[in-house]
Amino acid sequence: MSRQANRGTESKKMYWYLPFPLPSASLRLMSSELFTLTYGALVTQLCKDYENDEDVNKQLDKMGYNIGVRLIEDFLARSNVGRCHDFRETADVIAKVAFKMYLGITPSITNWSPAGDEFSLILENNPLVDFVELPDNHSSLIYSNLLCGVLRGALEMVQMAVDVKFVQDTLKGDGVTEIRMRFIKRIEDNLPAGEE
Amino acid sequence: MAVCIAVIAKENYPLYIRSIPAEHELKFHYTVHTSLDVVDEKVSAMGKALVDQRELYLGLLYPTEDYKVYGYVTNSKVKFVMVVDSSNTALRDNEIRSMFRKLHNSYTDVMCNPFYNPGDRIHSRAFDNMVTSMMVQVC
Amino acid sequence: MSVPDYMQCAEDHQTLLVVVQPVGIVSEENFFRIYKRISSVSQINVRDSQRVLYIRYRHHYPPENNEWGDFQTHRKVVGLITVTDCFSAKDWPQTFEKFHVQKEIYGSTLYDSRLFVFGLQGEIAEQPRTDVAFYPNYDECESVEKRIEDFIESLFIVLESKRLDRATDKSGDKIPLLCVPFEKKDFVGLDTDSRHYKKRCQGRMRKHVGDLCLQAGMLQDSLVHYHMSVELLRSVNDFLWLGAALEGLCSASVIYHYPGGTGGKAGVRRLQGTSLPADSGNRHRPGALTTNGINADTSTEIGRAKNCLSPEDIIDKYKEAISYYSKYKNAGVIELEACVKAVRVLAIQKRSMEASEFLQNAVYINLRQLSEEEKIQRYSILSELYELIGFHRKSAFFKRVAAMQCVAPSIAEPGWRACYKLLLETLPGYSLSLDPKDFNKGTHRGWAAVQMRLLHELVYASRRMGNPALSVRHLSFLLQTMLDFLSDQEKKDVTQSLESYTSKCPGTMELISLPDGLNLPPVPFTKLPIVRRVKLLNLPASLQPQKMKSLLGQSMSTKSPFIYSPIIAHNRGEERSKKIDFQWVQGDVCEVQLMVYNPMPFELRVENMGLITSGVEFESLPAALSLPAESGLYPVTLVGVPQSTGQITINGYHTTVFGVFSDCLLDSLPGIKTNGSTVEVIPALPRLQISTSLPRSARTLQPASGDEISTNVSVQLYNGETQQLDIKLENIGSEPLETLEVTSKILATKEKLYGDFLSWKLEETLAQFPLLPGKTATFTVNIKVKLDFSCQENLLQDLNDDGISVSGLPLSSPFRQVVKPRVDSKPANPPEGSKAGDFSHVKTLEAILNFKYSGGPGHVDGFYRNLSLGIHVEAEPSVFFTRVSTLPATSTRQCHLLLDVFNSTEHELTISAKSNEELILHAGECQRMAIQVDKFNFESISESPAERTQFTNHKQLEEERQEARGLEINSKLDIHWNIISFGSVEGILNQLVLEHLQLAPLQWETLLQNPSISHMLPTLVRHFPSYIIGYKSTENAERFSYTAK
Amino acid sequence: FVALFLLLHNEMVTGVYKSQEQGEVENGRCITKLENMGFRVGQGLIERFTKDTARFKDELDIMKFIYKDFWTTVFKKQIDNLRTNHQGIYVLQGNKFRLLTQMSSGKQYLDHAPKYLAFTCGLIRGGLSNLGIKSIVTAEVSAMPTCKFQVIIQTM
Amino acid sequence: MTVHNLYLFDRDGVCLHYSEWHRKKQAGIPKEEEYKLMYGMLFSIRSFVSKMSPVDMKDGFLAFQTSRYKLHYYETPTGVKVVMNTDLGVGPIRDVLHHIYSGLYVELVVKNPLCPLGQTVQSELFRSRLDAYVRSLPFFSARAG
Repeated sequence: MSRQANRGTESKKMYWYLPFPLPSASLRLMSSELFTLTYGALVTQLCKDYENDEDVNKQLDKMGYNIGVRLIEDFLARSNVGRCHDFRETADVIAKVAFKMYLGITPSITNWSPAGDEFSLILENNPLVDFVELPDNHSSLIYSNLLCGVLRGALEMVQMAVDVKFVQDTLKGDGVTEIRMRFIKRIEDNLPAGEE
Repeated sequence: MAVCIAVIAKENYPLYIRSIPAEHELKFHYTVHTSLDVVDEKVSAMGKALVDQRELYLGLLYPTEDYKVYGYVTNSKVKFVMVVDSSNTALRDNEIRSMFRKLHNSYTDVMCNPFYNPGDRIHSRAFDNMVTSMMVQVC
Repeated sequence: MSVPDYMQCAEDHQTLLVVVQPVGIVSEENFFRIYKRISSVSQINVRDSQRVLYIRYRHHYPPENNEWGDFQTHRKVVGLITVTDCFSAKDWPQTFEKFHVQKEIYGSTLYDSRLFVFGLQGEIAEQPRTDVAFYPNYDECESVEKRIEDFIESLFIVLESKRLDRATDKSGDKIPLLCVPFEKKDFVGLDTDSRHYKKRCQGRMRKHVGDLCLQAGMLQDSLVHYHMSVELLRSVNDFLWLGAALEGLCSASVIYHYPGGTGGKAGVRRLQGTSLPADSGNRHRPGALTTNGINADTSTEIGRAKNCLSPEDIIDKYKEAISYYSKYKNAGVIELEACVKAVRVLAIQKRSMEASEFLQNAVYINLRQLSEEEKIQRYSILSELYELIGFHRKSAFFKRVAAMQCVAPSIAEPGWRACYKLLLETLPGYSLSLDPKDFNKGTHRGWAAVQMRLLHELVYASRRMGNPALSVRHLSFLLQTMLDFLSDQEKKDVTQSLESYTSKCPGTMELISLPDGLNLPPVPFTKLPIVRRVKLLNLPASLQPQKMKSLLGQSMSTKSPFIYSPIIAHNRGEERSKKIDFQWVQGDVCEVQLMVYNPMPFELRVENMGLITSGVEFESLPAALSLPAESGLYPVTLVGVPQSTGQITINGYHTTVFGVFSDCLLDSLPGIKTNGSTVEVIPALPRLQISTSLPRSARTLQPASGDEISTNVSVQLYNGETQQLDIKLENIGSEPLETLEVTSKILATKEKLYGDFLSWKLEETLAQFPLLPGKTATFTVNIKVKLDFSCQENLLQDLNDDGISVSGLPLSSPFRQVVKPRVDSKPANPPEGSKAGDFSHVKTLEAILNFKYSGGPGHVDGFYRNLSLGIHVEAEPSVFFTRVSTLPATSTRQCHLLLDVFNSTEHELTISAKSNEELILHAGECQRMAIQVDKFNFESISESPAERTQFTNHKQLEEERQEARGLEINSKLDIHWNIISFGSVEGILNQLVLEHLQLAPLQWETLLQNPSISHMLPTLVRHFPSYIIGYKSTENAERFSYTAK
Repeated sequence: FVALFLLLHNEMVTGVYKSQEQGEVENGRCITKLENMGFRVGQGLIERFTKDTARFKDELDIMKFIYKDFWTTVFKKQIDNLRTNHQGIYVLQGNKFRLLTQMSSGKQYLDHAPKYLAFTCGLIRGGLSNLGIKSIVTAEVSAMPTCKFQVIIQTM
Repeated sequence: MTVHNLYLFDRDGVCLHYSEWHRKKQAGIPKEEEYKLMYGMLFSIRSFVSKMSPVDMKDGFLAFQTSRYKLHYYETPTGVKVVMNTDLGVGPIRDVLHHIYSGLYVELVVKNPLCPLGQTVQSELFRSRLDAYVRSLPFFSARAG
């Protein structure tokens, strides 16, 4: 690549400088669009790479997971949130802090299962799907499936095995977008093998 | 109020064209097609012209006996053409302008739909609805 | 005033109108010859003055237009030149009469006239006349131009006089009111004394004088007069004439600014006609303006040009003038022409927007009912003007309207040719090229709706023109390029009509060139069907040529340069050019597989689809196929036979669809995938076909290595039996089969194999070589199975279990069990169990015979072919040794070996041991035979150090021992048998039996240290209980055999 | 968003490369894939960003916009400088390029840099092309996290 | 005052990073062993502490000290553990350890796609920054101790 650039830069003599620009307004909004569009590009690319939607969903979830396991660190580093005591607390943190921090939205937490091990996140508007219109031939695509992966990955890192899935999606014509989360078990950490 | 709304690609072919009544569509194809001459002329003139005339809205392209044809060109050289019944005198220039803005916004969303390939015909419910709203809402 | 002159332009205002007409019968050719010469004199300098006179010639001019002469003097016919043939004096009078009649037509306005007489000689011709000129014929009339100049001179004199007396008459005496025709009636009974009326008269007169000045080449004066008249007429709201005055002003100014003329070609023509250089204008009006605008220093000109309008004003004044004209519907033509003139000016000023407004206006001026021809003319002129200002689409639009006009239903005989021609001219306007190549790059980016419409019209027009070839071409083009935009219904319709056309005139791949130079390139149907992938196929394995020492260029690396931009597409090209690493063989059928699909909503029939190749001479064998509606990808195999050798390249394929022939070249196919399209064709090789005496086997065997087997045969044999396999070798190729090598490969099997399984003698076969095409040779292979049928303990056990120690009776045979299974069968072997047991006796062996052969030119180049025959053998044992025991012999060095032998075949067989005589066994019979043997010591065999070192691994070592012992015993006993009915079946004692023998007290220590007895323990227990009881490791033979009793 | 985008981008890169491992292992293709994604995103973004701006006068005008507003909004910090030879070659230089800062400063991982720049190159190219400028965009890294993007305008 | 050394462990006890400054005495066993030992110890202390804790506790233990050195311990909910040994003079340095985690580990390792998680950190950038940071600490000094 350097080879590439050299061709142009080094050979050209006369340069000319522009004044520094002033950072433009509404940065945040725009960069959210960058994210949204990038995600869109990713999804469509996957749709090209895999013929059926299920595989795409899987892939999205997998990528989400990989992001989640790293994202959680960033999250902890930036928010001084400590260990959660119970699942309800976790739910709160996810909705009120995490979503706010990363997607700029605060989903509401609803219909807890009596056992308190299951709840729903309701997203009134999902930044991932601004502008998106699902074509008919992708009816079974779970466009935002990445989120599930992220949540799964992130929580796993804090010793919570959870099951995450979309049960409603505005893209599919539902009124809201609903993510259902179920607590499976707590992952006890133990001494690595070969320790005595 | 508009009887025909068209979106024309950089390379001057229609990305979207809708008209009422639909049967006259071909006729409007010709109206819009020929209007591009004026668009080109105006845009190139703008190139020459200095900073002043740099608005995206081109204003009235030309009037025919029973229609007025207005134009708008985005920075990405996509053209919007709107044909309005000339009997409809109620329309102020500003209203036309704002209609074009709406059109542009809506088009931008289409552009941002990851499933849309730039350059293809526009098939978008959202866009359709918006256009319809402009066509029907008679003043 | 009804007939507009669309060609008119501003500068025409300064011209004098002269009509040139034939009287009597004058051949058109002659007339126009002379007309040309006359009209060449379009501009002359008036002597002793700086002024220039411009003449406008017409060979036909509507008199009613002439009536508007007072309104704008350049519309007035001031000169008449008539041309006539006259060969005899007696014709002269009425010829001359005719001339006068002709003069009457324009009489009111004529200044002067001339008559050119051709052919007349004699005294009449002698007497000189000013108004008549005689010429012997059209070739000898040198003086014509001179005559014309004189004529113009005289016109000038008249003009000049008129100008002067009009210009000078004082406002005191009465000035006549000039009118246009339709005004006349309005003015009856007008108060001719009112100041208003006087002013009007003056104004109009001024304007008139202005015209005259302009014609007389006095631009400045004309400007002055026009200005004055404008003021006068404005004051009295005499709008029509005010308009005229303003237009006069414009004309004068235009002439001043644009000496080059505004009429485009017309203007140029005018100048070329003159003897003066094009810039003559400048000489007469120094500091005149170039078309680009005001010349830098006009200081000297200020005085002169003060009344002249600036380029901008010109347009404003035109606008104003036109707005006045438009008040009078009778002045429609004037208005229209004014618009046209203005447009031409604007075109030069490069102010397209305003120009288009004028044109827009012109479009809506409706004159009285125009004739179809006039309409056509009008639309085409509009189209031209739009073209002039760079509005190509608009121009195309009007051209198209004109074209439609040519064939309007109201027209008696529609001008389809004209229509077609005009339509073609609209193509650029709709940015439509008729070359399909321009559509190859991905999806079509064009205004499909209008383009399709145009194509349809072209098709229709060309058909009506009676040129089916054209319609087919256009229709094919429509189908090919607009496919994506056609609705299903349209697709149906288009193809239907296409088929109906092609039934009369099939579509070809020739380029059609039209009279007016336009070429219609052929339209190959690359989308009917769409070809996604082209794959050259290798020959079937048995025919693939092999190189003696294979050295084939491997695929070159396609490392893309590190540029981020989707240039990856390029390497498609590489892909195609890439050479394929297998070869085809001259004279053998080769296959190319296409993945095609049918985009049509109905079944698509493709006739004679074949390959287009280059390089090697290739005989293509076309195929016909029909694809279901909107078929998915669909494999099609095109075949052909290379006739010579070298490189062959698949360039594409040809098809016939809907009666249109298409040559589709891969290079022009977007997004097609290939595995390369160039392959080497090697010289012809013979083809070997083999057939055998044995039945072909259903089951094919899976060889370890990749080589697949063309034929499989199978055979069942008794263990030890030898079977002869006759193989018929036939050369079904066209080259002699010269060399043949045969090799065999036995497929991995756990069975231990004794002796060689397959054996043959190639010599006698080779003796028959070379094997010419069609000839056959035979080749014999001996199949011999000698397998070890151990691990049939079950059998032994059975026998032992039914407690018959000494047998000889059939009922002790397993065969009997097979015949009628025991009722009280033990779970160990249920009725079927025994059957299963039987089955388990069968062992299979598989091998591959490889025929490596070559011949002919291919052989010379070092190629050969490989054909392989799979052999599947099922062997079953013929004899079982069901029981083994020993008896001590008289000498301790010896003992008796007792064997119960069971004949499991359906055949009678004889068995014999070394010394003993033959023993006959009937099918399924079991007998005991006793053999006296010397004891012997195995160690002697197995302990040889050589083997030791050889078999480091203990297990192996053990096996080897076993075998060695086996052989030892075998040779000692030398037991063999054969089935009488068919050839010898050389038997061997199977491992198990041998083990038994080893059990026997032939040598005891061996046994103990021999692990292989472990699995025999049950038998042992039964045979030698005492031994089991007391683990007396140092038993000796006697003691043992004793307890055995 | 920042972190999220960063991670998403990283994951995309690794994702693309993984998918290549089972399949044709051609570096060029992955790069192109990423570049194309960037291209598409660039098209979309520019459409939005230029929605309310006045019509551009000329190429330079556009380049200024790209490197001011576009870059700043995309990467949160203005580019450190833009240079041109007035013959259709522009060089945008970012001394602390967002997608590289956390990777290394210096030569470590240098050979990995390309795949983390492809997307951005596409982004720029997409933006330009949507404004009617055909270009080739390449990136150069001699020592991370500094990165030069070179835009070569294709005059047609 | 002085800093002896620093361990960085992940959830599974992998020693992501180790560096030392003024370490006067080596454990005299292979480093791998040492890491395991250290982790084992922390692990047990941690579990004991939480078991014995009379109140429901949040952050586990923060430090312990011997007569000669002090071990500072910081653990994130994701089980990343930052361990720094200093001399006794050093007070609570939770913020320092936190910064090592958030400012360095997360920024330079977690966000660096080229650093696979759960392995010893290879990033030179991380190492140099970490070293620089520690050296810049007020209580980092060669003379003391």
